[in-house]
Amino acid sequence: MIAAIREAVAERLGSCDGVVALRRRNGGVAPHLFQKGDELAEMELSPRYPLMTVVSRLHKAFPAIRLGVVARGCDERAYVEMAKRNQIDPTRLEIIGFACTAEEAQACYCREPSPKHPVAGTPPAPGPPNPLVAKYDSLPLEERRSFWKKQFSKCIKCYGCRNICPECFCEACAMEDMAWVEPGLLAPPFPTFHLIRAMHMASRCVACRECEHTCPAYIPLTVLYDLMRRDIADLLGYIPGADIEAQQPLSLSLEQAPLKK
Amino acid sequence: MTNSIPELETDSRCILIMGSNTSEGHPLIASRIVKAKERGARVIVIDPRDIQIARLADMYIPFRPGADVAVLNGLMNVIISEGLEDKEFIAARTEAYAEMKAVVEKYTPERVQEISGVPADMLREAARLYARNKPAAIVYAMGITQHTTGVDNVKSIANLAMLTGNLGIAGAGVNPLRGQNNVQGACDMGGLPNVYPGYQAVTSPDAQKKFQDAWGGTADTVVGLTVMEMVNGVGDGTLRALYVMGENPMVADPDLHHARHCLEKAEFLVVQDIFLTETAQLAHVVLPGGAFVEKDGTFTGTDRRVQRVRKVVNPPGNAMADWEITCRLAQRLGAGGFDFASPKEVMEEIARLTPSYGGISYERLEELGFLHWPCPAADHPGTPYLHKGKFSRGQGQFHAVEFKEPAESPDQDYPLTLTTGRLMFHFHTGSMTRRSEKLHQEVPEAYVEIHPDDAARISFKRGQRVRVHSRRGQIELDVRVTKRIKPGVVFIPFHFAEAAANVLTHAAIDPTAKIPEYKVCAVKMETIGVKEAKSQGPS
Amino acid sequence: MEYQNTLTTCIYCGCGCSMYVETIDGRITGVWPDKTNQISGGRLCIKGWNVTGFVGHPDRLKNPLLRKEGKLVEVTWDEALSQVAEKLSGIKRESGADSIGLMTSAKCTNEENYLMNKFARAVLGTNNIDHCARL
Amino acid sequence: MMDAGRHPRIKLMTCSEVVAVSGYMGNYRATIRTKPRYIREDLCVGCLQCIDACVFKKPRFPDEFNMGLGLRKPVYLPFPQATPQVPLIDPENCLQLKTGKCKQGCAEKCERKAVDFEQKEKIQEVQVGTIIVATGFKTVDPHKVPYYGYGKYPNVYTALEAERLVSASGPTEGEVILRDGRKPETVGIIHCVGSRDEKTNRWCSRVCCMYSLKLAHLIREHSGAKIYNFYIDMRTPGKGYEEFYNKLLEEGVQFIRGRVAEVTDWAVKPGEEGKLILRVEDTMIGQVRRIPVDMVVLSTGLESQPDAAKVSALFGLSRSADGFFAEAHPKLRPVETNTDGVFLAGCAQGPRDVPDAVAHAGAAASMAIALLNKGEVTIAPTTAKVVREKCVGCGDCLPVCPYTAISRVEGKAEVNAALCKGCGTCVATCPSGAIEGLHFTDEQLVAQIEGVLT
Amino acid sequence: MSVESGFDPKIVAFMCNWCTYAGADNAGVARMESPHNILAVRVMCSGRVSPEMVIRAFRSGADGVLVMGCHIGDCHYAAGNHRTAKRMPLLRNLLGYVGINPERMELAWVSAGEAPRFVEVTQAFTKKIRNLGPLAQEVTE
Repeated sequence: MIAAIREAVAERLGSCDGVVALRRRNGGVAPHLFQKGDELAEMELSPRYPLMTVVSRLHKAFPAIRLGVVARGCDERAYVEMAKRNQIDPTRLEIIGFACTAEEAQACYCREPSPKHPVAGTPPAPGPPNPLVAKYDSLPLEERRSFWKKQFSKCIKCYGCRNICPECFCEACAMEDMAWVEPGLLAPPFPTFHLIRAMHMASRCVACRECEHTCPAYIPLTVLYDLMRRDIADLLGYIPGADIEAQQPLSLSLEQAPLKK
Repeated sequence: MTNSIPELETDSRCILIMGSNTSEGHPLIASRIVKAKERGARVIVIDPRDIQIARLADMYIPFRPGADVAVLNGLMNVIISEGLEDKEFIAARTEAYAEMKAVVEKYTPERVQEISGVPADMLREAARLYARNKPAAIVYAMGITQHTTGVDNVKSIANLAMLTGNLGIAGAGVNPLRGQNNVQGACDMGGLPNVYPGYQAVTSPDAQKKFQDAWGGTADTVVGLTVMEMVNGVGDGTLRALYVMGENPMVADPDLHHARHCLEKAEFLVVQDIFLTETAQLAHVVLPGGAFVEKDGTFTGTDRRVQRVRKVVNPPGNAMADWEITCRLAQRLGAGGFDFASPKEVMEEIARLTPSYGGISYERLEELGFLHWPCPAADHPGTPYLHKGKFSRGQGQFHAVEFKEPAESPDQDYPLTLTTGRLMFHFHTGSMTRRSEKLHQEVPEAYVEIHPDDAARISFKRGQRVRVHSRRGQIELDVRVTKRIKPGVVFIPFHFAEAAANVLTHAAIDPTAKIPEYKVCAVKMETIGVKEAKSQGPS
Repeated sequence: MEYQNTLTTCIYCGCGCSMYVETIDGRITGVWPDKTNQISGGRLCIKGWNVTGFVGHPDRLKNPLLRKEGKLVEVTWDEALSQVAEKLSGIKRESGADSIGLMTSAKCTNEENYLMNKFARAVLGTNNIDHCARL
Repeated sequence: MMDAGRHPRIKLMTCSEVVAVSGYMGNYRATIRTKPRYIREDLCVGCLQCIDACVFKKPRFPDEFNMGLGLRKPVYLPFPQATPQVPLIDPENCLQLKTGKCKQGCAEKCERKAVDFEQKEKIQEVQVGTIIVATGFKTVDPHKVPYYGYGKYPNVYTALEAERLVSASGPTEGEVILRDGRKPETVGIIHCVGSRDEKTNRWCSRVCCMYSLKLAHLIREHSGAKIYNFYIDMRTPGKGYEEFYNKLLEEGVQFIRGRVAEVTDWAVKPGEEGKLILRVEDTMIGQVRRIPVDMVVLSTGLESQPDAAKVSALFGLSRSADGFFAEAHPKLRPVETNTDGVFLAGCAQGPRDVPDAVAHAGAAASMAIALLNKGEVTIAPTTAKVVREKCVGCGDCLPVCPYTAISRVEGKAEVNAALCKGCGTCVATCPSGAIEGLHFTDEQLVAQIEGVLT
Repeated sequence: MSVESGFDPKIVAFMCNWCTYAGADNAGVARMESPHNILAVRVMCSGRVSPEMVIRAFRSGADGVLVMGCHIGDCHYAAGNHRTAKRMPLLRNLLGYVGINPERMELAWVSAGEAPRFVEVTQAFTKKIRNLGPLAQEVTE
């Protein structure tokens, strides 16, 4: 599969000033901007990094360049939401999509383990929904509270979940706003600190699971975000990352985007 | 650390954490412990403060600061009296067990309870938990070492590990968590008055000869001065010059009034740093060094893990990487052997002269990412954990250690015990973290943690500040009232020069290690006027 | 247009987490955790994520300083180094190497600590070298 | 109308409509489309020779002003007092404009060469400080009340048609002559047609009673006919109105209190042949009566203009439940709207008669002028403000503002304080707190929350 | 915990200035009895109430939170309450997911003229919170 992608990238280097992908370097793997003449053999497909954040930073730094990006399903969904919010210029980006493997889809509980038009890889069957979601959703209230309080009490306030999230591109973050969260407390105040992000994820989260993978306290964050994604789909019929034209409903009036129940 | 960090997650069946606020001091090691807990490992936390790591512990044992040896001896007392010790390991690989056993037998749980405040049955349960779940790792940090009885504490920990055969196997060991990114490396590289690189003693003529030949000249075989002695030295004139690189004694040293007094009298003080720290402001010459992203090199982590540091940007203005400054200065003094083109070449010289770093090179690091020393040869894979099969000194030595009171205990005048320590959001004297906007905004200024009972005793009201006095000085601070600390104990982080905890601490030091007793001193507190009522939130 | 990620090790605590420092045209723009590192494994603490926070701070020392009439004044490297060299060699001549003390740093690299130790012992000839490991 | 035409500081733009408006209070830019008149206003002196010289010797096309009762030529003057006194050419019916083949008699006759068939539609932009929307009303379409037989029976007229008949400058020079040429002996005037009625409009149109009385008086005077007025409540609220009503009572106009059920031509009783029969319950005597008349006049009510939706979108106006434009406050600010700088005058805001409309328009004009004279405007202090460094330009706030006060400037959001009403919805929408709600900042509200809870 | 136990709930009520706040005023003027537990925080429009504010109210010790504003279509600013109508259900569910009883938060439209409805809504909500018992300690410690 990687050979096909390297070829696609090489070809895209004709029309693009550079292609954002992963590169093996200094004994590890990191995002990189491949440009003409770079050694494509060094390109890798994993471990994953939110490449769309790199695209966004490059688009802002160089208003004229045209980029390609090697993207999985979740990267493309992240791109859709970021383009909608003017963080990436769709006219200056070409997506070189590839499908995840079946195991990756299972591991990520991913519903759409492939971009819309993958250049390589056959889209596997979608992964099962995260079993934890059903489990914690069915817990009685007290158990749910004690579970989440125990989980959040492990939080060391590293802001990793926000830093790694492609959708968290704000200049100033409400989680650092003294009005909402008293600074410098460990663990950060329950429930303010974590619910701010959960609410923002309602109309933005594309389920790439990076937040959960980067949490040093191993808190099952995406259980909350999956529930929020379910709610916004049920209440407002909106699926983040699905359609670049669809405006996120929370900003619109009831006429423009009615409540479904 | 005798063992490596990943083993905590993969192999340890019990982790005893004593004197380490792991979540704040070593967050990603705490992360491994969180994972280990999920795998079923048992966690015991012994600390005067109910720190965050304690919240996921199976057993949390608060105790009186300074009573570490008593608690450790108490644990060993229970293990021996219930026959849980590893008799085979003791027989085969240790010596002087009898003397230690004789001392330990005096520390019955009841006596330990009286000394340290740890309930007897809790002590018994903890001892059984540690002994019965092998391999068991002991993790500790400055909470153990920064005492006048620091060396005794560490010896007791070693005793406990050897008693239960928890050495030389994966997931076990005696694991000091070194506080700084390269404190292990600095020690390895001979940054100590008593050893050459690789812990080759200065007092050994062979070592002296080795370096004499290698360098064309070296010092005599008399152990040099420690930090504390150097500071006192410039104070009383025995030392005429002091060259400080990347250190800030004006905030880090104990008894800061004394330190300021001495440093101000230094005849010639050179400070090489990246900021004009409190110490640099007193210097005669200040040399602008480079930050870690402005130079190549290696750091050695707490588990003897050597990893590369790579240059990302150029130093600002005319600042220069520290290794270049030292080389230029040496050449200026006419010394040979300092014309290195890059740190890579320096490492090659280190590998030649330091047995434990023998097999370490930039090429290998580029490929493997890291290497654990000792790594004697170029094909050696490195040593994740030490003392496999045999102790480097031959037989593991037990030490008979008696409990000694800390240098200064609370009394009527100064009824509270002050302990100092680290915060998650800051690092050491704060010269870097307080200049990082995202860290500064979390904890912009110093505070003191006090128990509600102590707060009530001085009729403290929300929004008020307090003044903390010790026999050495006083500072004013914000207050955080929390149940997560033992009544009678107060905690102050030492990152804040304007309210330096070390103004209060005393300079009494451990006789052997000469490490000051930051963790225990006696203070008193009084409330002062209300600072503009900050919304403290529902603390 | 230059985009780079350089793998380095954290400057703060002893864990030894490693991360990629991202630069665009030589400007530091972010930090990515190194997912292959055994300790951090794609995770960092708040200090790790903000490890480059202080690098561009205006307080950074940019030139050597020399105390003249009680005030620290910016000077050239040449003047500063020669001042230090003369002073140290003079003190060594008059009162012997042991009247000089050196403090190396747990925040500098192994190579720098080695050179400092070599400078103390080989160039000056004193064992008065320590660092804050014991503080 | 004449005075407005001649006033030096009033620029009258006839045959024109506003197609777009942008900007905000004090800085509006309106785009105006002027349709071609085919006669140059700057040259024509209003001698109207061209009308006579038109190839159509006799008027053949229905005259809109006279509600189609009279006829006109393709080149015509809309109505006698038209301002400016300049005729216009109807492109649908003028041979030259329709087919391009005509002797162009009008053009030759005009010595000043004012006729110009090449005139095109003109679009221009005008900078204005304030806007007064005075788009008026529309009378209810009588077809909405089918049981009154308008359109089915020729002798059923709307009040406006009756108005033209009694007018001296009307098609019949004031003679009340029916469509079939007869002069009516009995006339029935029905009030509240399409008003105070669930099926059409619920509101009272306020003016119909009085103009019905006026028509009753004039028709009686011009034709001597016997007049019946069918009303629910006689509403004579103005100065001298009640006295006029009493005068009519004395003149013998028959007033029957009851809502006419239907108008038919089914003659049942003798003497009803050839007449229109109004069945009505006379609530005064509690009986249903059949009143045969020669002519029926329907006093149709007032409703909002058909294009009110388009116009409200154009000027950012909201509309009240009855479809008229919504005033800022029914009692205290009847001429202002929620969009500062835009005012309402006359029936665009709701039904009212001429004196009230004049007073209302005067109020609107004075408010507008007051605003213009001040030069600067004091705005509510509780507006929102964007902290530019914090804004990342995601645009979540843009669609939130009902006053389109937020726009994107160089990639970041910016609030136009003149338009912002301080509702704070954008402040709550912004995920990064980049928009501060002055006087209702997060810090202030949190302080209140903490205050009430301690 | 029923009434006897002396638990007197604290309920933060965000009230929109044009409708609910005026309605509450009218209730007072008309001498109607509404519970003292209602702690009013006036905002210009219910759209000003962000989810963060509701969460912060719980964090600061509220046992219940009411978000009140004009009926849909009555909003003085045309569509401010539309956004409230969408945000609050999402937040309510989220509170439930982390174990805070969603009943502790409610969205209620009360116009200026509905003083009786204001009293009815506040009394019903206070009674419900009284039965649910205090939330304060569970959230902070």
